[in-house]
Amino acid sequence: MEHPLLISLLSPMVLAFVLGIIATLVKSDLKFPEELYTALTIYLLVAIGLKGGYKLSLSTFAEFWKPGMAAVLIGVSIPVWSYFILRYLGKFDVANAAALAAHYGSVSAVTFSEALAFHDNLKLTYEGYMPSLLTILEVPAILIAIFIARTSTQDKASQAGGASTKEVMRELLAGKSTLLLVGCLVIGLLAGKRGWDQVSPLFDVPFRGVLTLFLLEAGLVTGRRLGDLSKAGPFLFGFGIVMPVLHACIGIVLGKAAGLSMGGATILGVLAASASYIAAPAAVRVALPTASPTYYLTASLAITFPFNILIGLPLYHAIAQAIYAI
Amino acid sequence: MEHPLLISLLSPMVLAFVLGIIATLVKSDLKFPEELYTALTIYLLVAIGLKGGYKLSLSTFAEFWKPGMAAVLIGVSIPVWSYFILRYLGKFDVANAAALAAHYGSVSAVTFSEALAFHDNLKLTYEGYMPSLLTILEVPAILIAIFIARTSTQDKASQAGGASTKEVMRELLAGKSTLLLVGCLVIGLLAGKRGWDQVSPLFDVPFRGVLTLFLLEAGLVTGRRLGDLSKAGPFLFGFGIVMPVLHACIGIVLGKAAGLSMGGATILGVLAASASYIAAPAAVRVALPTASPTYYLTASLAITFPFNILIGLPLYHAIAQAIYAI
Amino acid sequence: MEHPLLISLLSPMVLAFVLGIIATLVKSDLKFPEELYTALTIYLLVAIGLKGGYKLSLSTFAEFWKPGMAAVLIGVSIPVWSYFILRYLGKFDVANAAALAAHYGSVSAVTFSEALAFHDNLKLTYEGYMPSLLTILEVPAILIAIFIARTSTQDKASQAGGASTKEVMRELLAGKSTLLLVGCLVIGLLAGKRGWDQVSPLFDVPFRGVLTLFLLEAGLVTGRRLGDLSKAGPFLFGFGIVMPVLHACIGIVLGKAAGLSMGGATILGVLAASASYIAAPAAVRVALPTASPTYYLTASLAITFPFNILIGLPLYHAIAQAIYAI
Amino acid sequence: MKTVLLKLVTIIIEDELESKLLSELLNLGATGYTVGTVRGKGLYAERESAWEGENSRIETLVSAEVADKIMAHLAAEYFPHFGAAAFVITAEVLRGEKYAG
Amino acid sequence: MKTVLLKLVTIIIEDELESKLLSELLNLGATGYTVGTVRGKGLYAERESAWEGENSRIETLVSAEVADKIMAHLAAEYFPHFGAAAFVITAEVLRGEKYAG
Amino acid sequence: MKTVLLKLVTIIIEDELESKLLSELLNLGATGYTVGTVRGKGLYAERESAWEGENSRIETLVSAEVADKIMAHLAAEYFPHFGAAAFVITAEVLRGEKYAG
Ligand SMILES: Nc1ncnc2c1ncn2[C@@H]1O[C@H](COP(=O)(O)O)[C@@H](O)[C@H]1O
Ligand SMILES: Nc1ncnc2c1ncn2[C@@H]1O[C@H](COP(=O)(O)O)[C@@H](O)[C@H]1O
Ligand SMILES: Nc1ncnc2c1ncn2[C@@H]1O[C@H](COP(=O)(O)O)[C@@H](O)[C@H]1O
Ligand code: NA
Ligand code: NA
Ligand code: NA
Repeated sequence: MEHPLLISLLSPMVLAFVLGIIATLVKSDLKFPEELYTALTIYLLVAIGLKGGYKLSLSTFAEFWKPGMAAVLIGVSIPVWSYFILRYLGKFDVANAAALAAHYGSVSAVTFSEALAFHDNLKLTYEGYMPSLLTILEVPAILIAIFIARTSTQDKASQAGGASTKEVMRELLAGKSTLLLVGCLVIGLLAGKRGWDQVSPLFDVPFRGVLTLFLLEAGLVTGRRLGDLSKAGPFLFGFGIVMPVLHACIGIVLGKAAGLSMGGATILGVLAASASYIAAPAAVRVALPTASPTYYLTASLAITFPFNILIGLPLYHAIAQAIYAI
Repeated sequence: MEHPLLISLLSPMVLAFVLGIIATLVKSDLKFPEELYTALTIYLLVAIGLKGGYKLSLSTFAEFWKPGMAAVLIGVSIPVWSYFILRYLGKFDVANAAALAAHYGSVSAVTFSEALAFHDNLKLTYEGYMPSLLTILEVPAILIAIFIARTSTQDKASQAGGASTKEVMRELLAGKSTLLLVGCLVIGLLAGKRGWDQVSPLFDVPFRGVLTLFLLEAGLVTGRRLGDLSKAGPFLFGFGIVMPVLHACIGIVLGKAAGLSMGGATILGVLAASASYIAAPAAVRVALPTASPTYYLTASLAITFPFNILIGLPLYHAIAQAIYAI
Repeated sequence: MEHPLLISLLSPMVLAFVLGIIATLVKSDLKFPEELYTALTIYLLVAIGLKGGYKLSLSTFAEFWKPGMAAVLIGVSIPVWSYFILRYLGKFDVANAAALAAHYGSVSAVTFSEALAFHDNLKLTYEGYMPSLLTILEVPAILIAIFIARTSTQDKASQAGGASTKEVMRELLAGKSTLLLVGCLVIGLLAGKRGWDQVSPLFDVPFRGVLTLFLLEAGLVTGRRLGDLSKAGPFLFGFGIVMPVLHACIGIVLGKAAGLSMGGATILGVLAASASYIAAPAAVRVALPTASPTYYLTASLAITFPFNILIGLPLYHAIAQAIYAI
Repeated sequence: MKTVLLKLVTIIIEDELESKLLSELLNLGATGYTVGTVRGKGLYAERESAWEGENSRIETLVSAEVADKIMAHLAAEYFPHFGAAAFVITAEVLRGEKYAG
Repeated sequence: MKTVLLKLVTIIIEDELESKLLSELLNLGATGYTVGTVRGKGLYAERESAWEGENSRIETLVSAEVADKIMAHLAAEYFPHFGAAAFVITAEVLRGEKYAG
Repeated sequence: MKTVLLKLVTIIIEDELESKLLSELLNLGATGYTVGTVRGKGLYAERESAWEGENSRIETLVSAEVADKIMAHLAAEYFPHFGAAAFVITAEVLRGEKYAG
């Protein structure tokens, strides 16, 4: 059998991501129209939600509640320690530390999908309800990070202009990605097998192909962000690689404790390791307007995302093997 | 077996429509780019046309002519009585009465597709050439309604600015939805089985999934229109529910008389019951500029469309069962 | 068996192209959003590249090198003689002659795809690595034509404003269509069968359907260009039909000499006969700004493209049969 | 570098009427135009999505005389019946003598 | 054909803030607006792709008085915290008395 | 709320040239820009669909001096060879001192 790293690096999705980066390096005129990007995002979220809901309809509460609790625990704690590390070790101001904490506490649906593809390629199984864990992990971290920012400063200036906590809450729960993920999860749950059979030819069969297109576009944006790496500074660079590995370990250990299969625990680890770049940036722009995209977008898109996709997946798989061998 | 109402309400398409409405109610930032909407519309019309043409190529003229005549009869008569009811019972002015009559006389391709899905889910058969009836029903009602408006008023002001009858005619026949439906019907007919086998992986297999996306978008627009319900008034609300039921009954009876199967007659009833929101609004904006979208879009999108999708389909199915039991 | 001409004319792709032309003739409001056009282009190039790479991964260098050399020969020589014919027989100025030579030396991915569909419909086989030949043929002719223009004139005015040769080179190699074709070819090659199985449900199965949509859009643009036919003049009209036939013959003969199957040789002929309308116009606009789109777009889109699609394919097939019968 | 003072006429109108109006503009003396797609809200109706139709935003650089003709044409033919807005701004135009007809 | 001199206020702002600002504009006395999608670069950050968010370009024709109110509102509520640009131009407006409130 | 009088330079140009021109604008002293996608027709050629290429509509708020430099640059480098239009309007700009360089 081939080495997992090779399988991961030679997947069309990862190669498309690399092609996107190359395209920006050679200053190609290749550009995805914004509407295509939006359409791809809608497709991915709907597809993940529907499939997750359908799979959840096949699970029992008894199987699900422990991994669900593990996800909640992860989503609640990552933003807290991330914030304090960034604020006091990284010397970031309140808004930037909170914005970064929100990104690393939340999750990336694309990294998640790559993780599933990676496991399928290795013919490793995992629990069908993993997309529900993705859904559970998306929002809480963002709320907590914003809440920390609001309370941990007397300094009115860094809050001014930002929306009220209630507004932010509504914004987040009604935000595109949460709404589509949760909404389609419920649709998948209610529509059951008959429903799934009707929509799976669009939302399941060609999913990997769409993911390939999306990663091409992700590569284009990442490539443009690479220039900002120097502005991000060495601390953030280290943070964007060390923390994911740490979070992945925590996710795998908690997953094992919650009774997940090795595949399921690895994927929970990947979720913990991944940084959001759809839900979190949108929320942060509104709630923490003084935070700088140069930090949070560069870190999540140009450091952590490629690291997870290129090196993280096989690494976390190896870590999981080690932990499950104990 | 499950109840038809449940099967209808729990289809992913209907649930997506409901999700779209919920999204606007919670003020979500979820929005489909206009280009995506246009792309989905093109897809649906091309797919319906191609499949209809292919199925028609399998039918004989002997089977088809009676249902075809029934469709013509429906398309010609609905706008007439609708106009007079709206004008004299509803006290609408000439332009608004005619605009509404055009919408209710024409048909909705999405409602039609939902009706097919509903029948497939119930494992009920229907004639393959139903899309041809959709095509027959689309244009005449709009022309007749505009013609009534032109002749039934001496009042120049309400016509001024509107295009000439000839222009309107050309506009309608060359209009996007007619052109794609008729054109692709002919393509499907000419290309036959070999052609269909080449395009069905795109235009048939994932059709329900695309319909789900489209209904999500339809829900978003409907949700925004709900606020206009009060402006539309109670008469229009009643009209938008009573007339579809009446038209469905007429369609089913005529369908039975024309020798259609119960499934086919129900679908003809659904066509009669449905109100246009692609072809008719475009034509009316140009031909009857003084008519108000608050009436015609609200009635067709926010009243009749959800009624048909949520309650109408199982209701018309029950009516058809009763009529075919006689 | 049906006649090849009929099979070609009655394919959904060709009929969709005709429908697009009809739509513009009847002044339909049917219009593809620009973003949809761009998305379809990206899809086609990625799909052709991935499949070509996968198929190439199944070939050996021994099979491939002779046809590859034949393609290089074609790509290098067509622009040279085309330029001199246009310049001295056609009396075009330097910029216009070179622009046209670039278009006819390069290739059309859509015509290529139609040629594959045509062969599949006739159940004729061809070598799997044909997309690699498409890739080889795309760029060189454009570079050579621009180089000729640069050197064959002392007249500074007709060069001024145009980019430097180095810039043009970079522009071309990093240009969207080259980058996607070459990049995805490499991805397909590296990802091999496992990769192909993951993406083929999106990039292979529904390919013909997407091609049908693209040809509908191509018909819309061609229809609008038809009005410029008179401005193009009789010489260009003749050029746009005679040269493709000539180039097809050369391609078929060279293909036979290189050991290709009859199907493969015909497709090489089609490549030689086809004129570019994605890569070449973009390059020419920047490198030869004084050349007029009325000539190069009208010739490639409104003359040669329909000729190849409607008459060329069965004609070249017949020519190949004759040549292979010798 | 020489500039000319011209009128920039901006018209916002329902997209169904765009192609008709554009050819009328050329007839009235405009030599070119630039068109973008916009959404909007006015006194008549909101046009926020493709279902409700979109608006086109048309700009044309013309002489003062042609600008007057265009505004008169709009006032007579379009404003009584259709959702529309139109305004005129003075602009210094490069190569403007070409547009002044 | 009668035109009125009004102020054309153009505002470029992050699209997340669009709907909030639009309703505020109506509250401040604007009777309509036209919105397009643009990309841009300023002192604050580049917005070149949907990942980075897009900008909205909002135009509203208003009386001089309302224009002042809008600019004051922007200066107080938006400019200190968000990427934005705003400017005012005088325009001759057809049917402009309708917008002057 | 303080406004400054600046020049709004609007340029319409083939999209292939957009990125080159934008970096030149920054070199000439512009501090930002806003770009939208438009279609158009001029003396040179119609650009109505993606096949034929699209136009970019670039706006930049600059000082009068920079505006002159930009117009001179366009007149020398772009107008002789490419489809393009450009014009200058005076605008009252919020936070404008930032753009005046
Ligand atoms: N005051 C305004 N400022 C800017 N644009 C406007 C204004 N009023 C109307 N519009 C635009 O003109 C279109 C038609 O307006 P109306 O005819 O008033 O419904 C609207 O959809 C807007 O795009
Ligand atoms: N000098 C300028 N000219 C035109 N548009 C500008 C200018 N500066 C900023 N903008 C626009 O305003 C947005 C926000 O600018 P800023 O707040 O400076 O980052 C940018 O994305 C541009 O679209
Ligand atoms: N008179 C005009 N008014 C507004 N835009 C124009 C005008 N003339 C040209 N344009 C724009 O400038 C582009 C290039 O024009 P041209 O170089 O004249 O072909 C056109 O595609 C239009 O978008
Ligand atoms: Na995370
Ligand atoms: Na009807
Ligand atoms: Na060629």
